[in-house]
Amino acid sequence: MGVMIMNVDQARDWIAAIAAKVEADAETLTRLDSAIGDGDHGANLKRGFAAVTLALDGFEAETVGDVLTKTGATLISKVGGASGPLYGSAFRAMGKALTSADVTREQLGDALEAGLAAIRKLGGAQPGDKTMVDAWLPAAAAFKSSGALAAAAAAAKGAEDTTGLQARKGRASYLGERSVGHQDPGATSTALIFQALAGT
Amino acid sequence: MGVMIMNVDQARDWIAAIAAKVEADAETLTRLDSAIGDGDHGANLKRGFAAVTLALDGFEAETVGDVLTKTGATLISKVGGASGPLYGSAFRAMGKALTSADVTREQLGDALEAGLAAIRKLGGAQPGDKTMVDAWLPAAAAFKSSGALAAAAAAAKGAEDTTGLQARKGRASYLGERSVGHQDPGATSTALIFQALAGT
Amino acid sequence: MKKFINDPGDVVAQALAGLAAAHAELRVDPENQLVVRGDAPIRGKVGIVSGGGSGHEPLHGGLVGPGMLDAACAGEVFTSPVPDQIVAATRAVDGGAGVLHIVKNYTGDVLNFEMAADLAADEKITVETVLVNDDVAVEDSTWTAGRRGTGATLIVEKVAGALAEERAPLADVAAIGRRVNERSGSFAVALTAATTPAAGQPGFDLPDDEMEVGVGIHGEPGRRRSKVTSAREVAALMVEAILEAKPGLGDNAIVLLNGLGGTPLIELYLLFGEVSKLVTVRRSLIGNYVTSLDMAGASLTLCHADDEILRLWDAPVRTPGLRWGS
Amino acid sequence: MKKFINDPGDVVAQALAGLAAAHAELRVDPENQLVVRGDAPIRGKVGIVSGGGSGHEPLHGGLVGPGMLDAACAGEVFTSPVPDQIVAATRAVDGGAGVLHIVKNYTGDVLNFEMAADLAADEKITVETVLVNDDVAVEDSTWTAGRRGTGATLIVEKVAGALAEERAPLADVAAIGRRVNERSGSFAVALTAATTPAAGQPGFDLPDDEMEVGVGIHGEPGRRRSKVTSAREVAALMVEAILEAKPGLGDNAIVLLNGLGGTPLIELYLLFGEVSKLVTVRRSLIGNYVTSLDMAGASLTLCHADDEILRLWDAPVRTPGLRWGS
Ligand SMILES: Nc1ncnc2c1ncn2[C@@H]1O[C@H](COP(=O)(O)OP(=O)(O)O)[C@@H](O)[C@H]1O
Ligand SMILES: Nc1ncnc2c1ncn2[C@@H]1O[C@H](COP(=O)(O)OP(=O)(O)O)[C@@H](O)[C@H]1O
Ligand SMILES: [Mg+2]
Ligand SMILES: [Mg+2]
Ligand SMILES: [Mg+2]
Ligand SMILES: [Mg+2]
Repeated sequence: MGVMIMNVDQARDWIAAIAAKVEADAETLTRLDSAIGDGDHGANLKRGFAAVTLALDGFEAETVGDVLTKTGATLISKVGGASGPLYGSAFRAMGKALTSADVTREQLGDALEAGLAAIRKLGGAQPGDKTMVDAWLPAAAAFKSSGALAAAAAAAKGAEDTTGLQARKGRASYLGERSVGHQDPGATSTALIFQALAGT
Repeated sequence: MGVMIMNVDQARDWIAAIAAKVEADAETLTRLDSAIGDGDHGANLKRGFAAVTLALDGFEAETVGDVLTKTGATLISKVGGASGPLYGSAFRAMGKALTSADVTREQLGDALEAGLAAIRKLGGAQPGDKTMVDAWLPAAAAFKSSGALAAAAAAAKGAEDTTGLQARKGRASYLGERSVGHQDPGATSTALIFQALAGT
Repeated sequence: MKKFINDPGDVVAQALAGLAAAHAELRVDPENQLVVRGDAPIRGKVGIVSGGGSGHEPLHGGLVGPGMLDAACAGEVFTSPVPDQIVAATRAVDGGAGVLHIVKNYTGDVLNFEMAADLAADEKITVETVLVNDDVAVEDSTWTAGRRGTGATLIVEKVAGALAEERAPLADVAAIGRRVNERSGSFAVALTAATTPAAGQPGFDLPDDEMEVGVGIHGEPGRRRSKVTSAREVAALMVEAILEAKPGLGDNAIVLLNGLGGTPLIELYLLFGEVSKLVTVRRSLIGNYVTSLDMAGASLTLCHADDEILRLWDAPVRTPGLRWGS
Repeated sequence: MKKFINDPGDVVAQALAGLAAAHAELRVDPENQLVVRGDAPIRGKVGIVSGGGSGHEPLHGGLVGPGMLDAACAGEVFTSPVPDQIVAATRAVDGGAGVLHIVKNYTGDVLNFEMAADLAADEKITVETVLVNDDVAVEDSTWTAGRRGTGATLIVEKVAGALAEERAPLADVAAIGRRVNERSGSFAVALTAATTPAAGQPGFDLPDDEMEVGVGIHGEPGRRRSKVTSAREVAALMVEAILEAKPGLGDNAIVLLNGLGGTPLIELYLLFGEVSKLVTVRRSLIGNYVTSLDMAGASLTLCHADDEILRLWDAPVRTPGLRWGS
């Protein structure tokens, strides 16, 4: 059994850090979504994580999973759009996987994989389809092999690399070839989630 | 009895000259009307005199009045707006006053006064209300005293002087004080009519 | 200028051709720019004719049909129709009970309808005229052409049309039209200027943070400009302007919250929500009815209704632009 | 950004408050962003629920009423509603005969409605779903999220709503909805981009002489740009795009010539006139119905109707945005 790397308070800190990053970068996310989508990704996540912050305030969590499950359920019921159910399901899946008050790096790594699986199952995206999967997949793998800092770097790189891809899922797919040359907003917000995890 | 100054062919020439001037200056008239009205005065008169040109082509006229009456009736049935009935009635009134094949300067002067009276009766505008009356009135007076060239100059000056006036008739009156500082489009087109008469 | 047109000089006739293709129940004459109820003239029924410049659609051509207009004359964009058209329309709907002309108070409209009424009189058709002048943005004085006819026109047409449908005599139909007009006031605010096909550019320049207050529906600017404010303040401004000019209109009101053409319904409903806090709404109509081409903006019309006006407002109507009841 | 709003963050709820003030016959819940028929649930009648992002008004909230939707869920602007809302609406209209969800094919709408249907199943409510995907501007392949739901949504809602009103069973109501969708195709052209209240500026820049061809209704750009052409050419382009993707839709057609929000009716009628020369029009509807905020532009929807579809299209409907029949 490995070292404990996240307890309930640290889970709360992670979510709070995501909320802060989303708030700070909302305009960037919206701008990216304007270029190849409908220009609401920043507003969607801001609204969602503001609701999560409210929901977690005073919420009694016994396990890391409680925090993440509550986060997921709140995202589902407040965000709407594609990213609401996708991120919501991811956090719910991670929550389900983390049933203790303290979790190890292995457990968190498995949970991140479970989150990815939830996104892929619900959204049906393959790697390379220019979605959040393209940031989450390399990030989860890097986390397992090399930890949170590596995961953050991998997510950022995965997000940047979506620029060259042609979208095959989500609204950006409507643009066909015109989607090439723009970074995917969902992959970009996934990078924020992993940056928050690494504390960067 | 004075000298004959206009016969049927010259009446036709006058109308043709008006049509040409209106065509050339349509954009100016529309621009003036955009500032203090609804931006259609140029289009209105262009449409009207194009129809007049068609109507006079092959039209058998015995008298100067026939030409002017036909002009007026055509303007009434093709222009619409405020200027259609006003100019239409003016030309009809002039036509009624000129019942011979050749007319004298006195007769034409009286006809121009009759045209003015028709405009004033129908539209109810007083001098100084910032309308075509402010060009037509001094022009008709100048024609009587000093002839066509003086009339053209007086009409142009009358039109220019509307710039300082506040409109009390027509659409420009809706702007109240904001109408000051703009030249009246109808007075401007009246100046074209008198320029055409003077052959300038 | 970006518009779905073929030729700036031939917009009205081609739009009427589209109306004809869509509405077989109407007799549309694109060339003479007339729209007539398919079953006109109706024996013993007062015929109702309106018209005006185009660019205000659905007014007037889209309001022809049972319960409203018998005919509409479409002028060029923002230009009143000519007497010939109006006489033709008057003739087409004269069922022996006389014809009512509903005329918006603009010099051009007034003069052309007057001439047409004279010509119709020569043909022994009795014509009465209701002049609509509801726009309180214009002072009603001898120093102006008088108040403009705007949103109340729709209410006058609806109410008079309903009474005519009941075979009321011409004098009564004219009287109710005048009553509606007297009891109505309107005020408009524009966020952008309209672009006519002929001019090809906006009628006035409006900075990115300003609105025209008291604007007209023919592309003419308003009495003043101000900074764009909240919907709440715009609603208050419009209601106050109307009530100051014509006190009491906010009670028992038919409220028309009208879009000028370029403003989406979501904003109109939001604005109506604010208006509804300031007046007593008995009936409401929200949407683009008396428009000014692509102008972004809205007008508010308040009609202080009585029972008779409400009854006639509620009566069935079946036109392309307005339909309810059976 | 010039809009009649109070606060960019609170547009939808406030617009719904306006809808509530205007339409006492509807139960509007601005907070939860729901619009429900006043008499729902109706015992034995299939309930029809739709919804989607706001900014497309009158779709969907303005289409609630007898003969059409039983409830609509309004998401934020251009953002699908959340499962909670959809479940609440489903519950509110379940009269024991099951509930039909009419869902436009966008990832967000599909996922949220799917989750809601699962939750409703937990409550023992039978839900069927009709997915609308009529927009032929998008290739229907595994390489995309599939065709978008646009103008045909209105026809699906009208026709399915009419059949539900006749107390047909859920399977039949779903089947006719799917049939309408299969027999429909749409294509849109934009002259300007929409401005969302949140973004405050147009979703894309479009030069003064260009149009977006194959544009979506959520502010998303189209597949390509071209120079602005004549209405005649735009009509041909739209008709050809639809018929190429789905041959035969131009026969016996219900034609929806829909404004995207900022285009005036005079242009829509003109454009319809051109379309009507290219297809066989059986029924037509012209106006702003499936909009994209203030976007200037138009979409064409062709539905190759059969007798049953025509009969249900003609059936009475009474909603804020669409009403005819008795
Ligand atoms: N099928 C999918 N699978 C995974 N991610 C997806 C899918 N569809 C969309 N996304 C992600 O969602 C992002 C858009 O989210 P958002 O803008 O909030 O929702 P919407 O597209 O409904 O407006 C995209 O940038 C993409 O990363
Ligand atoms: N009552 C009136 N008497 C005289 N001239 C008038 C009157 N009303 C308007 N005019 C003239 O008509 C001109 C406007 O004509 P036009 O633009 O063609 O008509 P409209 O105002 O109906 O659009 C004004 O510039 C003014 O000179
Ligand atoms: Mg988006
Ligand atoms: Mg004018
Ligand atoms: Mg005019
Ligand atoms: Mg969205």
